[in-house]
Amino acid sequence: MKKLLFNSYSGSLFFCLLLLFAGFLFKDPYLNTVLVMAGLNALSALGLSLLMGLAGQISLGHNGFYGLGAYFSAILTLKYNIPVPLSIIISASLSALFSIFLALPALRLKGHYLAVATLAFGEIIYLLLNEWGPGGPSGFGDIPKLNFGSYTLESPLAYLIFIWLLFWVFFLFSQNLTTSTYGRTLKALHSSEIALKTLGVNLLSLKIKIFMLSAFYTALSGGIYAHFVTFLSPANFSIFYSILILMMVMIGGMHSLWGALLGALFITLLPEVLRPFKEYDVLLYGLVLTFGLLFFREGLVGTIKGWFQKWLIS
Amino acid sequence: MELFLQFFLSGLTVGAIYALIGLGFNIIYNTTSILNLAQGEFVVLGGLGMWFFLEKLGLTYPVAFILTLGIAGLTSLLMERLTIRPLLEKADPLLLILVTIAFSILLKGFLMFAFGKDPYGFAPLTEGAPILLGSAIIQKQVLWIFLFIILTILFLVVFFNKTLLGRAMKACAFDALSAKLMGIKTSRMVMLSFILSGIFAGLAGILITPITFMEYDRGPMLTIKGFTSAILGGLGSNWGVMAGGFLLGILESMIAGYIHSGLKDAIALLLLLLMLLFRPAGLFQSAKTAGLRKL
Amino acid sequence: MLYLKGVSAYYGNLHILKKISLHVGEGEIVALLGANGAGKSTLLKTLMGILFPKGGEILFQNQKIEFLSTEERVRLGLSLVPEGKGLFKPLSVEENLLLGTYTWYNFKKKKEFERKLEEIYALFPILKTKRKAPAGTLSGGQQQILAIARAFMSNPKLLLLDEPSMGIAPNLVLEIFQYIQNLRENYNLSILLVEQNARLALKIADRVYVMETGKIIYEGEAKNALENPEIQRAYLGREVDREAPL
Amino acid sequence: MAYLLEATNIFKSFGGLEVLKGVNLSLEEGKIYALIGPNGAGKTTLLNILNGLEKPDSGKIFFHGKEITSLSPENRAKMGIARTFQLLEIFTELSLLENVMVALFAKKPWGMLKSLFLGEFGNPREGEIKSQALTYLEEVGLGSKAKELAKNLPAGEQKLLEIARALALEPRLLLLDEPAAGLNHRETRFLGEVLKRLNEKHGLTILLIEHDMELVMNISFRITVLNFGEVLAEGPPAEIQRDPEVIKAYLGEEL
Amino acid sequence: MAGLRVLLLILAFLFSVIGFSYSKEPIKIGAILSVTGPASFIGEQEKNTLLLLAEEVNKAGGINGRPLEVIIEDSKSGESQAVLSAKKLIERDKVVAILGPSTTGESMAVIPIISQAKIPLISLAAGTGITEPVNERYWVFKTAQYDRSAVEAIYRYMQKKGIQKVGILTITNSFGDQGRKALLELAPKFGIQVVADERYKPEDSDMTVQLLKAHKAGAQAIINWSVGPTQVIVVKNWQALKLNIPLFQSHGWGSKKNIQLAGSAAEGVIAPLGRIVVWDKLPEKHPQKKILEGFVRAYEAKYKTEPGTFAGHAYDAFMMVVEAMKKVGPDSAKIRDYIEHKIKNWPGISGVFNISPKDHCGLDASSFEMVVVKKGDWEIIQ
Ligand SMILES: Nc1ncnc2c1ncn2[C@@H]1O[C@H](COP(=O)(O)OP(=O)(O)OP(=O)(O)O)[C@@H](O)[C@H]1O
Ligand SMILES: Nc1ncnc2c1ncn2[C@@H]1O[C@H](COP(=O)(O)OP(=O)(O)OP(=O)(O)O)[C@@H](O)[C@H]1O
Ligand SMILES: CC(C)C[C@H](N)C(=O)O
Ligand SMILES: [Mg+2]
Ligand SMILES: [Mg+2]
Repeated sequence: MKKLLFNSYSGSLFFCLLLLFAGFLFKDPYLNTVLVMAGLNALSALGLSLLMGLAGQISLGHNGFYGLGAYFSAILTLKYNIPVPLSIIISASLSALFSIFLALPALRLKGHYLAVATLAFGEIIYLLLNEWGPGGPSGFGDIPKLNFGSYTLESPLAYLIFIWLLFWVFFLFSQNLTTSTYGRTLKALHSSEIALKTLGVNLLSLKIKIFMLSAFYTALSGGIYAHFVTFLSPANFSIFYSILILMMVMIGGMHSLWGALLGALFITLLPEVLRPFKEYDVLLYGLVLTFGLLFFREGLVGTIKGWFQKWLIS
Repeated sequence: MELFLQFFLSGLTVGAIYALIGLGFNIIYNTTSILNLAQGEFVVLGGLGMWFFLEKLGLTYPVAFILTLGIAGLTSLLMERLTIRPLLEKADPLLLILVTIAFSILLKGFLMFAFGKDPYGFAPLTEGAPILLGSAIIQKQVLWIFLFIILTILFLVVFFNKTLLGRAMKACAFDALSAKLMGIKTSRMVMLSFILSGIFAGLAGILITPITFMEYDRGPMLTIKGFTSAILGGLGSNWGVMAGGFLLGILESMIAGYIHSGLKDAIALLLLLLMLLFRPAGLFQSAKTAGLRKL
Repeated sequence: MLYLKGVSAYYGNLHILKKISLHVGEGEIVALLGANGAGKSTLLKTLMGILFPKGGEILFQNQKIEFLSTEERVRLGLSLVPEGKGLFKPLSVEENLLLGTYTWYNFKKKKEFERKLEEIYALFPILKTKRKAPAGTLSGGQQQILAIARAFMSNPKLLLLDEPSMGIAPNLVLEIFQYIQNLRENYNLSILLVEQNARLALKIADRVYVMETGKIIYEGEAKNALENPEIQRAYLGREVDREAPL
Repeated sequence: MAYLLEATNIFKSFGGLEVLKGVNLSLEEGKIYALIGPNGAGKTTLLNILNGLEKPDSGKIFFHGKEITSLSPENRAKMGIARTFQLLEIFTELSLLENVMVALFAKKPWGMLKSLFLGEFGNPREGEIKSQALTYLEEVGLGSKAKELAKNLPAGEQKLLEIARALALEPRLLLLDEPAAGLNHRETRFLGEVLKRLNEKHGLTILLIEHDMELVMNISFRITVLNFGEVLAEGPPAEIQRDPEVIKAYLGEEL
Repeated sequence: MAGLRVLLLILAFLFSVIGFSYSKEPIKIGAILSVTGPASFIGEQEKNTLLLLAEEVNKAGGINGRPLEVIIEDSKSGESQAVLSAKKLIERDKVVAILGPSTTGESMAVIPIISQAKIPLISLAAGTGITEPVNERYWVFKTAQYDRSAVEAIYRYMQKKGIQKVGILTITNSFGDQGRKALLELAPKFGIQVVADERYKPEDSDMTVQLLKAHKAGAQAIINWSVGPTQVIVVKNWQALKLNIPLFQSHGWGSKKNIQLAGSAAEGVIAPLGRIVVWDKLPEKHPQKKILEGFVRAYEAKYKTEPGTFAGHAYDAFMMVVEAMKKVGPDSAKIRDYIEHKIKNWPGISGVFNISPKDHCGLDASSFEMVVVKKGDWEIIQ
């Protein structure tokens, strides 16, 4: 049993099932909605975590991918009548192509400069959605719900199941990547790009690919979002979304994929917990985040691991 | 031509605001290599605080001015104590930046409770009609901002490049451990830089509020613009950051004037992206010098 | 001057220094030898308060210093040239040298600073030609020279040098060692020298300690050490020595 | 005469400063060469140019008769030029084993998608790489520390790690920038033996920058002395050792 | 085992989330307001209004004997949060009707949700798209006048004054966007030509360029369409440039704070505004006068500041729902029907409503007065 749980494959499956179980148990559609949002955020954060935790490349432009994924998919289904699942995949791939605009600067930029370059990218997408997106700043609606052939996902519960199973699959993929030599090479990017060059590693391809992968995750999440809420407007896709998922990754723990999961749950559920405090929630939210980051220096993952170790020893 | 002049002056106005905020980043960046993304909130604090002392309490300008700067400096000091000091030596720089974002949310919440949600403004330093240059105009307050920018830059340049203390502060950012090995009390330097930057942000708030007004959640936008100009010019270089701010302002204004006002920011940012491809350390800083830094 | 009594230090759970005791006298040059990973650099870090010991005490001029911060120890007159050099890379050579004087510099002492600077430039002309260049653009050996020069600027009472000869051309190594001797003679400076070039180190040192896996395994007069067959074999490479140019 | 590597008339300046002023260098295959000279003479810069990290202002570089002057470092690595660094460039967050595995990965890449879908289990190369990496670590005597994080090694061993990593490329030419700095006599001798063995066993060509004369004189076939960006002398060790110019500029007199 | 720990943690977390839900006797209606965030200056007034009115209703014995509970959710001026709030109100609190959201964008975002849940929504925002096309907006009403009506009021006035060329400045958010569409669309009907169509972002700090471009293009008047501090900045820039052409603002201009902020610059600015800002200047017999007076007095007594037009939107929405519930009980479908059919000639704060199956707002240009700023106060232009 212990072995089984330790194994990240079954561990993560267990965890996702647990969330599904919570969905069934409480039969509260609102809670399910929140958990769907958490799942979407977790998928986005997972993408960012691969980019940041693994490859050490910062991005403040993921709101752009989230937006592109959502808009492309909505437009494809509305204008071209492409079946929803297909359009989500097409749009995520299409959005991932845009990540070249981030990967190219990332070849030369580091740290704050890369942060601003990516921020600029996300902001440009946001502004273009405002200017050229259907409905302009007002947005547009009547986007079809997610459906597979004749079966349409209607209830939040259905989305809950869908998104968390999907998350699990992508979690496994990511896990595979981090434990492979490809993943190690990405980690090496962190410490010395020069050394990688002299070892014959093609940095261009390495960076483009990881940016594309990361963008794909986030755009995928955006696509599903579009067919979940069925209304889109640019306001959702501003820089604040990037900061939000960045926060999730950090507070969850940047160096573990579990961090994206825990961080997304934490940050998404936090406002719900703070709801009874009404307007004071802004203050509390800031307080929790500040001290969360202070005390969970290694992220929630690190802290939980710490507890767990103590538990084992005692 | 007449249009051009006015576009240019408008660009200067906006650019002056960007430059002022961008410069604020430099102080903390110079001593810690951290970007304090709560900078915008401190600017808001300056603007709203000044309004409070001036309009609400009816204090005289100099008194309100000093009190505001004092409060901004103290709040910044508080921030350093609470959030930066416990982390500075142990944490990932990225975590530090995120902490500043988290603190900015906290500060924003506080500002909301203290000042409410309405925008506020107060009279500029010198009242009266804007100045005419040909047929183009520029507000007097903008001239004041120019003056303060110049003064601040001179101060920063002299302080960081000519005094031992200033260099010691820079040394902390480059290599904190070695700075200690030189006998430099790094924690004190960091504290000092936060107080300075708080005061400076407060000053920015006082100066720009008469032009743009101020409300509690303006912070993030100010931060982003200041940050962008700092990168455009070259983070760490004071002249560069100032030039970056003005350049961004003028660029936006020209694009709005001659190309498309709806797309002005998108086009300006696109130019920024392209610029970064060719000058990865900002327009006014060589990549080599920047490359010697940690971040 | 400096006394260590039973100092132990850890990296996390790794026990690196195991009850080290040693001392450096006034105006004495003490060499510290030992293989890769013996813990020499760790010992210097512990002396400077970069790492805090668990157990044992450190006395500097009869004052307990093991709980003082790095800055405070520097103010007391300890100075370290660390292994990684620790230059302020974007600052110019001259600014680096100026920061070396942080503990004593003020306006009134400007003359003294300039005199000292000239002295250093005379010793290392290369630094003078590069005085305006950012330290990070120097060659590896030039950086090492600068690090040493910066420590000389700080007027310490006890100078800790971690492998000063690393990456420096043979002729210059000789000059540096010469200068270290001069410093001792002219200013009565004490020096603790970690060095891989054992032969050279032993030539200028008064006494020597040898470390192995965190313990002191030999202590004695430098002259005797030169004769000690064990040390000869391990650190001096006797057989090759005869053909070597030095 | 077919040289493995030939650099002709290399010029390089930084800002206004001329660092290399028309340097020529030719290396025969299967020999060990040394490059020495005072600090700041331009040795590291020359190495960077040979390996592609810097572009020369003028001059040409040939490897195996093919011009490689404008080739990227990646491609030069693929052709068989490996190097180590004077100021360490190791992957600090990875273990020693992983450091070397990364080098092996670069040689025979295994794509991202495959890694994504198959992971460690579905990847037959993974085990193979691991055992290979271990042999390279053993070659430099670090086999027992394979699992440790690279950043926790003492400085001397980090140098050896860089060599192991370079070897993983199975290079034809190995460029070493002060590999013995920070090693004591015994360790330096061990390094010398390792290098000699590599040279004899695999016919590896080595270009060595070093200030440790004992090592240089011992193992090199020919020595080039660089001074102020110019070749001051070139020849076998015995000759160089006696050259009065070299003694004056670099070796110095006995203490 | 690690999983188990995590499980406990998550379960505890979930329970704490759920622990806050409750179910009680009172009739519940929901409100989604921009209490914080960039549109909070709107949401603030609306929140105050709802709290005031709910208190009054409950003091007067509630609705047919049952207390009324207004559950106010903060949308943080963002659409995702508005959507979540709507879901919460519907799925957790089971409200019978929803008031709000405060802005056009947020309103558009929640429409699919309330439509699916079949809960009436009375939006407090202006965008025409909120209730049109009306056959797709079965459940949606709104109490803020259409942008279109505001535009009509302005254009009609311009027609009278002989202004034929206008330059428009709009903010790039939902409000500005809908206003821009209405301005462009209606211009030809009134024989007006839009000679400049300029935009700016909510966070911009200088609009001189846009104003000047409009002027150079030959505009005889400027129309600015925005809310928030930018409308004051435009006013200041307009004054500084001394363009000598009139400046018109949207119906979002109706807050005294704007005049205070703009100071002397506001003199002469014209806008179509709801009557709440000029209630004291209305003739006694005006049908809205009594309601306006009562509300303004009560609001001022409680909050010590004047209510602006936004407060009025909330007042009307609340009153409609309360009246409906009093008549037909707390039943969502019946409330909707009541509002659609029975709100006729219904005097409110924003105007006299005439809601019909063809028109889910029920206000037209006549609900506005053209108001000019004179000596720091509003004045009706006759
Ligand atoms: N940060 C660290 N964390 C864990 N272990 C460390 C750390 N730094 C050094 N060590 C270990 O401590 C031991 C002593 O290292 P130290 O650097 O003091 O050796 P040294 O004698 O200076 O060697 P060298 O001659 O290579 O400089 C080594 O075994 C090393 O692996
Ligand atoms: N990026 C750079 N910018 C400016 N000058 C540089 C740069 N890199 C090297 N130099 C200068 O070029 C000269 C040669 O440097 P190089 O590193 O090649 O020396 P080296 O021969 O390797 O010396 P050492 O033995 O000290 O390592 C030095 O004077 C150095 O200051
Ligand atoms: C005038 C107000 C009712 C406008 C509102 N802010 C909206 O977005 O529609
Ligand atoms: Mg050492
Ligand atoms: Mg070198």
